[in-house]
Amino acid sequence: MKLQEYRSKEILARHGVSLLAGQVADTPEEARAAAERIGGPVVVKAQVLVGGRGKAGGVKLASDPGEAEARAREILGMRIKGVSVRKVLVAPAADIEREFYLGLILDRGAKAIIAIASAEGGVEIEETARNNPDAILRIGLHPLIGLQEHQVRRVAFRLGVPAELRPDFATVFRGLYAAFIASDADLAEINPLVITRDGALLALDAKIVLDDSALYRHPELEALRDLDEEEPSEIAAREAGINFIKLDGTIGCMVNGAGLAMTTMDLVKLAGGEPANFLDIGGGAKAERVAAAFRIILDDPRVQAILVNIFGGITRGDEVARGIVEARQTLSRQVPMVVRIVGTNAEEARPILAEANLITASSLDEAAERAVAAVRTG
Amino acid sequence: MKLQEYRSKEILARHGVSLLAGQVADTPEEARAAAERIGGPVVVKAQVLVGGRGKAGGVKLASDPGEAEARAREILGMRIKGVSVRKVLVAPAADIEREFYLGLILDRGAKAIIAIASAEGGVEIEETARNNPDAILRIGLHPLIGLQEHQVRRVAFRLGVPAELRPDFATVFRGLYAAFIASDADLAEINPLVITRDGALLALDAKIVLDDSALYRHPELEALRDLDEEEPSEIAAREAGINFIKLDGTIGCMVNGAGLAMTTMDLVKLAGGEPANFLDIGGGAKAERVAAAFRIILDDPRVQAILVNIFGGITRGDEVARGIVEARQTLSRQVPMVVRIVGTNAEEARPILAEANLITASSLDEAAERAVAAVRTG
Amino acid sequence: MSILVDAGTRLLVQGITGREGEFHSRAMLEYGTPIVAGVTPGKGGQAAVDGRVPVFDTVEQAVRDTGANASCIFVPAPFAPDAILEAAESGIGLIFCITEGIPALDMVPVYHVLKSRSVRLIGPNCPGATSPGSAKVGIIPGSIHRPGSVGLVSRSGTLTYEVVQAMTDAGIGQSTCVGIGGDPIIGTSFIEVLDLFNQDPDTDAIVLIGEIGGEEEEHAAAFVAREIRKPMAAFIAGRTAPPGRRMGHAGAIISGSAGTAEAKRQALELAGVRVADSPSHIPQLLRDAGAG
Amino acid sequence: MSILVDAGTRLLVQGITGREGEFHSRAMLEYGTPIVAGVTPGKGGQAAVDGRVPVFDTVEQAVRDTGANASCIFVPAPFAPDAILEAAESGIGLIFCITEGIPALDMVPVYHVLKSRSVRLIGPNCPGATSPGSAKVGIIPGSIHRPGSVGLVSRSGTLTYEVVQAMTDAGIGQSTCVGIGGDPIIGTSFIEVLDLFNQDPDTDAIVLIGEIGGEEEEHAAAFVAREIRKPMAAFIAGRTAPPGRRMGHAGAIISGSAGTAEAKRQALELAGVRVADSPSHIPQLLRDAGAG
Repeated sequence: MKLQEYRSKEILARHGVSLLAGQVADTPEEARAAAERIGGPVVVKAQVLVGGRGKAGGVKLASDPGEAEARAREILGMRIKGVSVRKVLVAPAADIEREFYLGLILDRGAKAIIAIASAEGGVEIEETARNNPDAILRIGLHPLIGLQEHQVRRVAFRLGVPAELRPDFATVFRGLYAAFIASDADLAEINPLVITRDGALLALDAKIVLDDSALYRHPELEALRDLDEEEPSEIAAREAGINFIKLDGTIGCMVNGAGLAMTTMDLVKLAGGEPANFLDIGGGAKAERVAAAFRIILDDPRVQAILVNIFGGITRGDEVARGIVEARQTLSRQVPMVVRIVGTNAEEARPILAEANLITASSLDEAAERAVAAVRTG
Repeated sequence: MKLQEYRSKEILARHGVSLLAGQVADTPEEARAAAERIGGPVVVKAQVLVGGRGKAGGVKLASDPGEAEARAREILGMRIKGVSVRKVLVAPAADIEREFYLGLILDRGAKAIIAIASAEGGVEIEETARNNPDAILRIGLHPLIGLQEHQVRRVAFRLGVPAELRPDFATVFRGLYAAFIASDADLAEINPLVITRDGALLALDAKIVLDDSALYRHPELEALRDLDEEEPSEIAAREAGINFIKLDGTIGCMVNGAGLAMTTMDLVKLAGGEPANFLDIGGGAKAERVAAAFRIILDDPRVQAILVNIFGGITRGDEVARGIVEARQTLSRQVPMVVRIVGTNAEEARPILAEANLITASSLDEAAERAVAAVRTG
Repeated sequence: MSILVDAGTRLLVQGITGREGEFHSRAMLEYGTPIVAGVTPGKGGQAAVDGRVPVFDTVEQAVRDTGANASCIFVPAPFAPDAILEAAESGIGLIFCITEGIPALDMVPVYHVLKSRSVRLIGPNCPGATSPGSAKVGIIPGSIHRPGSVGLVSRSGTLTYEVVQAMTDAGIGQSTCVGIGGDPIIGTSFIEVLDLFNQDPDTDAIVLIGEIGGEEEEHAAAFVAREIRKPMAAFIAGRTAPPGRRMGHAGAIISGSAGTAEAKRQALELAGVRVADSPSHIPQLLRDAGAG
Repeated sequence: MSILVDAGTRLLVQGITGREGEFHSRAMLEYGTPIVAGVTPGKGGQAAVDGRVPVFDTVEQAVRDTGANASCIFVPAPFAPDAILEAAESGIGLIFCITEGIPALDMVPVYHVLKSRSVRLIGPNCPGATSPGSAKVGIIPGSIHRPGSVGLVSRSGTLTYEVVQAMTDAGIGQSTCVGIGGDPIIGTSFIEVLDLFNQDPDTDAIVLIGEIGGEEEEHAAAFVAREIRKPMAAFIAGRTAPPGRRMGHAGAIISGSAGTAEAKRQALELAGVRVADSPSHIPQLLRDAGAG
C-alpha cells in the first residue's frame, strides 16, 4: 500500500526526520490559507500516488498566498497518469544547495533491507541507475542486527555530507530506518534530501510503501489508505476479501489462485481476447463471495463475457457450481458465461452447470477460446 | 555489580513483572510502620548481597506490626557471612502453593544468554544442579534475535504452569528478559517465582547482577551501588581508578595488570607469605595513582610489607620508580617495600630505587621471597 | 524416486487442531503420509484427526517422543514465524510453511536463522510437496498425481495443480512436485530445488512453473545453463499483468522494468528450457525434449 | 615461521589518531610492521604518526585504496563494537580489538556476526600478537621477544610479557605470542589458537597462560589431550584469588565451584601439559618437555 507524500512525511517526522511538513489543502482557498499561515514562498504539490507529477506540472512554486491559490487551482483536478488530483500539499519553499537520494528497500534476493543512496537526488533512482549507475551506493543491512553506525557514516562520507551536518544526517538515516521497521514498509525513500543554502538538512519529498501482509498489525496505517485513487470496484473487492485488479479488456475472469488467475488472463489474450480483470477468489469460494465477484466484474460496462476457472483442491467443484448458478440469478446484467471446473468434485459440478445452460469447457485453453468466441458473436 | 533484592525488584516491576514489592526499613520502628501500611502478615528480609541469608536467620515472618518490629530488631545489625545487615525489606507474606526458579545468565561458552528454569524453586539453583540436575531446564536464547515466544511456552509447559497462569508467566518471562537487556545484566533471576494459594503468579525474591563494563551507560543503576557492604578501601580504590580487592594477609601488593597482580599474590603465597590484597594499578601508573595505591594498601593495619611489581610496557619504569619514591615520602606509616621493575626503562629505574634505599629484586620469585622475609624479620 | 518427502518422512503438523490443519492432515493421512505428531500449545495429550494423531504442547516434546523429522505448518500468520523457529530449534530439518500473509519483515530473521542452522524451509505461502505414491506434505490434491520421473517446481498453487493434472492426463508421472511459495521472501529458491532434482537419479526431466516478479526465474535460468543437463520445460504466468500491481501473491509484482514474464521466458529459453504458451502444452514440450 | 601475523600482514589501525592508537602505531611501525592505513571518521585525507600513515574516513575506503588485510582497533569502548563490525563488513579477515571495557552484551551480536562471516576476531581487551622478527600487532612490547619456535597463547597482558621475558632471557625464542584477551566474551578461544600452533610447522612447542574464571582452560585441556602432540607448558594465575570477586579482568571471576586455578591446573596436567608454579619456571618446563 502506497502512502501519499504528506502521510509519508508525517511518519518520518515522528521518527525524528527533519522536514518542512507543510499543510494539505483540498481547495484553492485552503491552499491560500495554508500559504498565509506558512508565510513566505511556498511550493504547491499534487498529492497523487503515481510518479512523474513534477514533469506533469503537478509541482509549482508560489511567492505569495494569492499565487498559491492560483497554482492550487491549476493543479487540483488535473489528471496525472489517469489519476485526478484531489489534494495538494502546500509546503515552505526551500532554497536548495544540494540534493541527495536516500532510500531503504526490502531486497528479495538478499532477503534483507538494503540502503540505497545517491548524491544525485531529485530524479528517480531508476533513472540514475540507468544513466549513472556509479553514482549509486547500495549497502546491505544485516538481516538480524539492522542498520549500523558505520553504515550511516559510510553513506554520509560517500555522499560528501559536510562535517557539521553529519550528525543531522545520522538522525535522518536512523529515523528513516526506524520508520521503515515501525511501519513494516517494503520501501521508504527521501528524494530529495536537501541541504539548503542556509545549511539545513531537510527531507523535501518522501515515499513509503507498506507491506500489505503486515497491515493487520497497523490499523492506524491501514486507515491512511487513499481510496480516492482506487477504482471503486477494487475497494469493493478488498472489502469482500477478493484479490481484484481492473484492466481494460472485455472478458471478465473469475479464478481461484493468483498464478492460475494470471494464466487465465494470459490464455484469454492468447486466444485473441482482452482480459477485463485479474480476480483471485481465494480458497473455499463460498456462494456469497462468488456473487460479490460477479457483481464486481459486471460493474465494468465493457465486460461482455465472463470466464470462470476453478481448480478444485480444497474448493469443491459442485459447491462452486451451485454458487455460480445462484449468484447468476441475482445479477442485474447477463453476459455469456464460460465455466470450467476441474479437480475435486468436478464430476458432480457438471450436471449443475449443464442444467443452468452455462457454457462449459474441460480445458483452460478451450474455456478461453469459448469466452473469446462469446464476445465476438455476442 | 550486585543489586539488593529490593533494587532488583524495582527494576523487574518496571518491566511488568508482578511481585509484592514491600518497603525498605533501616530501623525496627520503620519496619513496624511499613508493616502497618502493608497490613496483614509480612515477611522481614535482611537486605545483603551475600547468599544464604535464609539459613542464617535473616528472613522471618511476622503476623502483625509489633512482631515485624521485633523481627526487624533481631535482623538489623546481624552479621551474615561477615556482612552486617543495615536494611530489611518488609513485604506482604504470600501463601505459597508452588515455587519455581527462573533465571537468565550470560553464558561465556555459548556467547549468548541462556534461560534456566526449574520446578524446584526456593533453593539455590547450584544446589538443584547438584542434587537433581534433571529438574533443570536450560534453553539457549538466540544471540541475535533473543527470547522467542516458543521458548517462553516451552518453559511454561515444562514447569507445569497451569493454563490460566500461562499468559502471566509469559509476561514475567518477557519482563525478566527485558530487564536483563535494558540494564545490561550478567545475571537476572527470580527465585522463587511462586503460585499462591489464591492463584496468583508472583516474584517473591529477585537478584540482578550488572555488567560493570556497561555501567557507564547506566548512571541511574551505578547510583544503586550499595556502598554499605563494601570495604571503604575498595570504594576509595574505585574512585582512584584502581582495581583493588582486600584480602586477609600481611603483604600488600601493587602491580600493573590483572593477571600479573594475581600471579604476584600467588608467588607471595608460594614463598610462604599471605597477600593482603589484589591491586592492579592499570596502565600508565601516574605518580598520584601510585600514591593513592600506597595509601589504600597501608590503610589496612595488618599490612607489614609492600611488594611492588611493575612490568613496563606502555608504563615507563623510571617514571614509576620516581612516583614510588615521591609517594613513599607522603605516607603516614612506613613498612618495608620490595620493588621490582622490569621492561621499558627498567635500567633507568634502578639508580632511583637504590638511592631511596628500597629493596629491589630482578625476578618476581626473588621479590616475593624478599617481601616474605621482610615480614618475618620485620 | 523423489526429493524432500518420501516413505521415510515422519511428519509433524503444527496447528493440527485448527480447521485447515485438521482438514489437510486428514488428506495427508489418506494419501498415506505418516503423520506421527501434531502440535497445538495447550492441547498436549489430546488426539487429533479422529484420534489418529497424538497432540503435543511443544515441538520439542513431539520430536523427542515420536522422532518426527519434518514439519508442516498451518499456524495463522501472526504466529507462524515463531512456529517455524520452534521447529528449527527443536531439531526438525525440513519445514513446510503453508501459511499465507506473513509480513515480509517477519520472514527476514527467520530466513537467516534457518540458513545458519542448515534447516530447510519451503514456503511460506506454499502448497507443499508431493512425491506421488509415497508421501504428500501440504495441500496439493493427492488425486491429480501419477508416479513417474518428472520433477516439478513452482511458485504457484492452483496453477501447479493445473500443470500436474495436464501431465497426469497425458500419462506423464511425477517424481516430486514442489511448490516453493509466492511470497517475496521464501526459504527455498528454484535453484535449490532444481539442484535436488538434478541430483535425484529418479528424476529424468524437470518442469518449472514461474510467474512475474523478482528475479528468481532469471537466476534459475543461469543455474540451468550452468548445471542442468536433464530436459526441461517451463511456464511463466503473468504475460498480461500490468506493471506496479501486486497480482495476488505478495511476490508477484512487476517493479519498473524488472520481473516481466517476457524477460523470464527469454532467460529460460536462452538456457535451453522449452517454455510453454499454455500449461496444457507442457506434456508435449516434455516429449519434444525427449522426456516423459 | 608464525601464525596470524607475519611479513604479509598489511595492517590497518582503527582509531589511529587517538592517544593510544598513535602511540602503539608508532611502536608497531618501529618494530617493522607495515601499517598501510589508519581510520578515524572525519580525519580522512590526513596523515598520522608523523605523516607516515594515510588516514581514511571509513574502513571500506582504506581497504579499497591500500589492500589492508588485518585491523587493530584502539577505538573507545562505546564505539568499538561498531568498529569491529565495520572492519568485518569491509572485507578485513583478521581483527585485533585492544579496547577494554566493552559491555559483554555488545559483544554477543558482534561475536556471532563475525563467526557467520568467518572473520577472525582476537580480543577484545587483548594485547595483540607478535611474531618476533616479522610483525607485531597490538601493544606487546617488542623488546621482550626473541625469534624462535615456541608458540605462546595467553588471556593476560603484563603476565604474558613476564613469561615471554623469562623465555627470552633463557634463550627460548617464540614463533608467535598471542593474547586472546581477558573478557568473558572474546572472539578467539585458546583452542583455536592452539589449533593454529599445532598446524604451524615452525612451532615446536606451546605455552598456555591461563587464569581463573570460565572454563576455557578446561576446554583447551580436552583439546590438547585429543589433538596436540607438541610439548606444552602452562601457567594459571589466581590460585590465591577469592571466589565471587572479579579480579580486574571482567572474565577473571570464580563462580561457585567453577573456574578455580586448581581445576584448570588439574585438567591441563591430565592432558599432559606441564604446569608451572611460577612464570619463571616455564623455560625449564619447556626444556624438560624436550623443547626450547
